[in-house]
Amino acid sequence: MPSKLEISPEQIEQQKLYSEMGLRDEEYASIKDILGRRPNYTETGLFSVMWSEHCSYKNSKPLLRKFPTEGPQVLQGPGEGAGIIDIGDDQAVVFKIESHNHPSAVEPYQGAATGVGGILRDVFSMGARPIALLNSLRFGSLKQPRVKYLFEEVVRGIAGYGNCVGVPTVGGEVQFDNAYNGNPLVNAMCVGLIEHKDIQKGIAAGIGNTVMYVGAKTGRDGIHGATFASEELSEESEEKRPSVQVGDPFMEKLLIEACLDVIQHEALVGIQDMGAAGLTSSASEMASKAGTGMTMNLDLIPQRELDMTPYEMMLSESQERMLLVVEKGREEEIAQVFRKYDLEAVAVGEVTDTKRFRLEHQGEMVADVPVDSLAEDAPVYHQPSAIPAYYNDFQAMEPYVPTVTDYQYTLHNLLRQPTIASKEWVYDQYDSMVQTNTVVSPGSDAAVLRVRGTDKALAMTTDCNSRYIYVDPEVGGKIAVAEAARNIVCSGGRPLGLTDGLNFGSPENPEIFWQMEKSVDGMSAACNELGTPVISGNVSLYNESFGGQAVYPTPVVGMVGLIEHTEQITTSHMKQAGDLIYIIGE
Amino acid sequence: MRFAVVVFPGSNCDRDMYFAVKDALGEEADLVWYQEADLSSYDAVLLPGGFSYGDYLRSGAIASTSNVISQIREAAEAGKPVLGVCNGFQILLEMGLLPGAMLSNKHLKFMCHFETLKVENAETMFTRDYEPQEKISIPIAHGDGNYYCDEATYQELKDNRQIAFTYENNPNGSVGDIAGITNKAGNVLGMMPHPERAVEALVGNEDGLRLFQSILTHWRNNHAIKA
Amino acid sequence: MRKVKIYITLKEGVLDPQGKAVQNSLHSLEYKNVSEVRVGKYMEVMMEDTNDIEEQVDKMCDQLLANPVIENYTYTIEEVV
Amino acid sequence: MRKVKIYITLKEGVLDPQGKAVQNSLHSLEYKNVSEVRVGKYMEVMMEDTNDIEEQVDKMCDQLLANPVIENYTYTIEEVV
Ligand SMILES: Nc1ncnc2c1ncn2[C@@H]1O[C@H](COP(=O)(O)OP(=O)(O)O)[C@@H](O)[C@H]1O
Repeated sequence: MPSKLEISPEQIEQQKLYSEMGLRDEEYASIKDILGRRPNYTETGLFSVMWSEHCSYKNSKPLLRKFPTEGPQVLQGPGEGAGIIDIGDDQAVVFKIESHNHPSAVEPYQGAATGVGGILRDVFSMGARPIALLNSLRFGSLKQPRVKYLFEEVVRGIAGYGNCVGVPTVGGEVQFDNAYNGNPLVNAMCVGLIEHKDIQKGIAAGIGNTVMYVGAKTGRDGIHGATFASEELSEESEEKRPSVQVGDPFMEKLLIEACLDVIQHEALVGIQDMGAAGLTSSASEMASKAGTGMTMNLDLIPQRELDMTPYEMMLSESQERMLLVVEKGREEEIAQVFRKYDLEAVAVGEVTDTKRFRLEHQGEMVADVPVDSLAEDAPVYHQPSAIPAYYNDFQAMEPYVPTVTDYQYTLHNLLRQPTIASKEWVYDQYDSMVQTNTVVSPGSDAAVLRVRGTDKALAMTTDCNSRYIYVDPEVGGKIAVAEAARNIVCSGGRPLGLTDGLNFGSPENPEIFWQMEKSVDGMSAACNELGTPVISGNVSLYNESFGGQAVYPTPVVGMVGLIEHTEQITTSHMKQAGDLIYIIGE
Repeated sequence: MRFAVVVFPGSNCDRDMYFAVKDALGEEADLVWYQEADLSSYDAVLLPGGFSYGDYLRSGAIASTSNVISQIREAAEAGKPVLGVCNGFQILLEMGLLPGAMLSNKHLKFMCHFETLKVENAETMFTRDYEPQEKISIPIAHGDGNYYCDEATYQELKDNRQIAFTYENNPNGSVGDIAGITNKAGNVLGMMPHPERAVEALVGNEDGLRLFQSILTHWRNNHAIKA
Repeated sequence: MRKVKIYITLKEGVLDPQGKAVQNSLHSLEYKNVSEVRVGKYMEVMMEDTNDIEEQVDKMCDQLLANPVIENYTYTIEEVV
Repeated sequence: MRKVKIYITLKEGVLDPQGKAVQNSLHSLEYKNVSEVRVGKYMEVMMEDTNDIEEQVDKMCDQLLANPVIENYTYTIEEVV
């Protein structure tokens, strides 16, 4: 079964080559059980990416179950490309946040740019038109030249991609702290607008239907990006450089318009973007969700480079690609929709009733595994947790009340802190107005966009004070959700729900796992209290720098709210001299 | 009056332009895909902003070699109003309908915010509803908006009153603070700022609306004469 | 097969914001002996040989690859085996 | 005085969206014999001569001018009179 040149299944086992792909001994053993034989090289690759934390959430699943995910307004909770919330009049808002921390640490411009590209695809693959982008960024001390370079390039990358595709970047947050010196955090959020009838699913239904590949050709970029994202940054990651992907926002813009056209076509059955773990995850997840199987002929995959192996094709993270399932016999109609935009839609496979994921290459069967074993059967780990020593120390401390003698000096000093200072340098580089719906641009509490054709508007914000969360993850988690909700309310909106980006260190460290547990508890409590379910999210673990120092626990909250009437929109700016100022609350 | 908004691959302000004409101005507009365009029946041609062909090579360069360009040239020669905003302006420069070229902003950064413009020539078909030297506030959103032309061309632009708008605080390094210029005949206008983003008080202001109204007034007057 | 290497530079007298920025960065990195930087484009075009290849390349540059208002170009043509 | 000509190209295998767009455009302009286009950067750096000029240029490229993650560079050094 394996191709001639490839490493044999025996070698993989004997030399433990699976561990280089990120699989543990017991994981390899259970793959052998599932298959009833040793996996070949390609198959080992499929499992290694699908069972990575990035794709399987194997360490975080038990925590994610704690989040409230339901509510009368929720049309789609976690599980699809993005969550969906009803906003009335048969319209809905679609949103999700995603991290691109490790790629951004290695190649900040492309890392950030492709992060934006990926989250956009998550949203428009649901059938929604992307109407806004936000972000949440963490960097080390600006005094370090490398950090300054990362900061400038990340912002340039976000701008470069978002501006080009014509989706306004309307908000975000930036924090600078030594805790992020070796490991910046780059989270991007996308908000889309959809008519209920247009909601799509990533399913490979209908035995005999055709699997089509659309968008950029597959190259060797980002191979093992998904496992790379689940490892601690090491000197070695510098060597893994070729795995960095380059984005093509122009191609993405064409894909957005073509996909929004194609969802109106009745021959379309399912659509999903190829994100982390590329073809492997999109194809196997689509089949698994539909309870079907899939066969693909890898010779038909559009390829950018010569002599690509099945392993490389299946694990490539080339950007700007989508996978479609269409009614058999109607492939040409679908291809025509894409041709208008100079995009090729190619038939590469078929939906089967075998519940198996089969790959052919040059006349050989190069992989044959149960679909569910990839998408569903990843192990779940309940990591041990332990209260960090620092926590007890902090709890034992008396609250610190600073004595301020010179208020002006203290105020100036505070405003000089990069984290507190104006972020105009950042958001001036973003096109925040394209699509002409932006009522409140960056610079206020939340961004506000009107919903064209109605009197409604949407408020949106990203928030997380990671220092609070470090000091007390449970209380800090509550604060993060509450702050986001306050930003929405202060803009005139009612909070509808949120997406979360959980950025932590290694879950295998009990103290880190404790941080994860407690902040999820706190966030969940606040969500329950405020009636704001979690409808989507992302987990990024192993955010640690060379020395093994973890970043502050940083569970970012991205929240969207509904403003019933545009006349209710409020901004945080002072309006005129002589107005009275009130403080409400404690 | 019927406006054609020409959509290139990578245009992204096409719909904004469409809504500005349709909703704010209240006239007819169509989005026409560059390959299928027949511009002959339209009264005005609008080239929207965005990143045609990703702005690869040079902003506007690849679009300026596409098939629809000859029709845009014909419309211009026929004296119809042709307006290029941002990337549309860059395309007009690359195709040679307007003189000069675009360089990267002097600080090399993309910028997006409102800028104060001065109406330098309030007698063109695009500016007649403004007061001479009136100051208006219009958003910019560009990375390559640093207008360049040589000394002789600049003198010519001034002599022929082809400079329609200038920046009060030049944000990008443009020669002579130029924000927008017309051709000699005055029926082709290219400008970096986005008037279509300033046609509604809710999302900014209405300072850009009068540009579209000017086109309409001009057209109506012409038609009244002909009729 | 030929490999055409095309060098596109900004004309003299045309301000080069990118070159200026690079130059400033080099100075702040203590490369004090750098006196001027100009940034242009470099393209490699693979094309099948024809009799009139030079004419073709000239046309390509004039029509698309370079903007005569601000740019000059030169090129070399190499044989590829 | 030396004129250093630096050629920066994308590493093999790295996607070149710009090159592809230019290539497509050349095809639609009927340059059918063009088979591939890659777009890179070309820089001219004027600098005073020193003994270690090559070392300097290497360092400049590694540190600032090229992005070692995705780009390669080569250069030539010419005397200027
Ligand atoms: N990375 C960013 N991208 C876009 N907008 C940003 C970014 N960072 C900050 N902003 C905007 O700057 C304003 C102030 O941000 P911030 O200092 O975090 O304020 P606050 O603490 O009141 O939320 C907000 O409107 C925010 O959306």
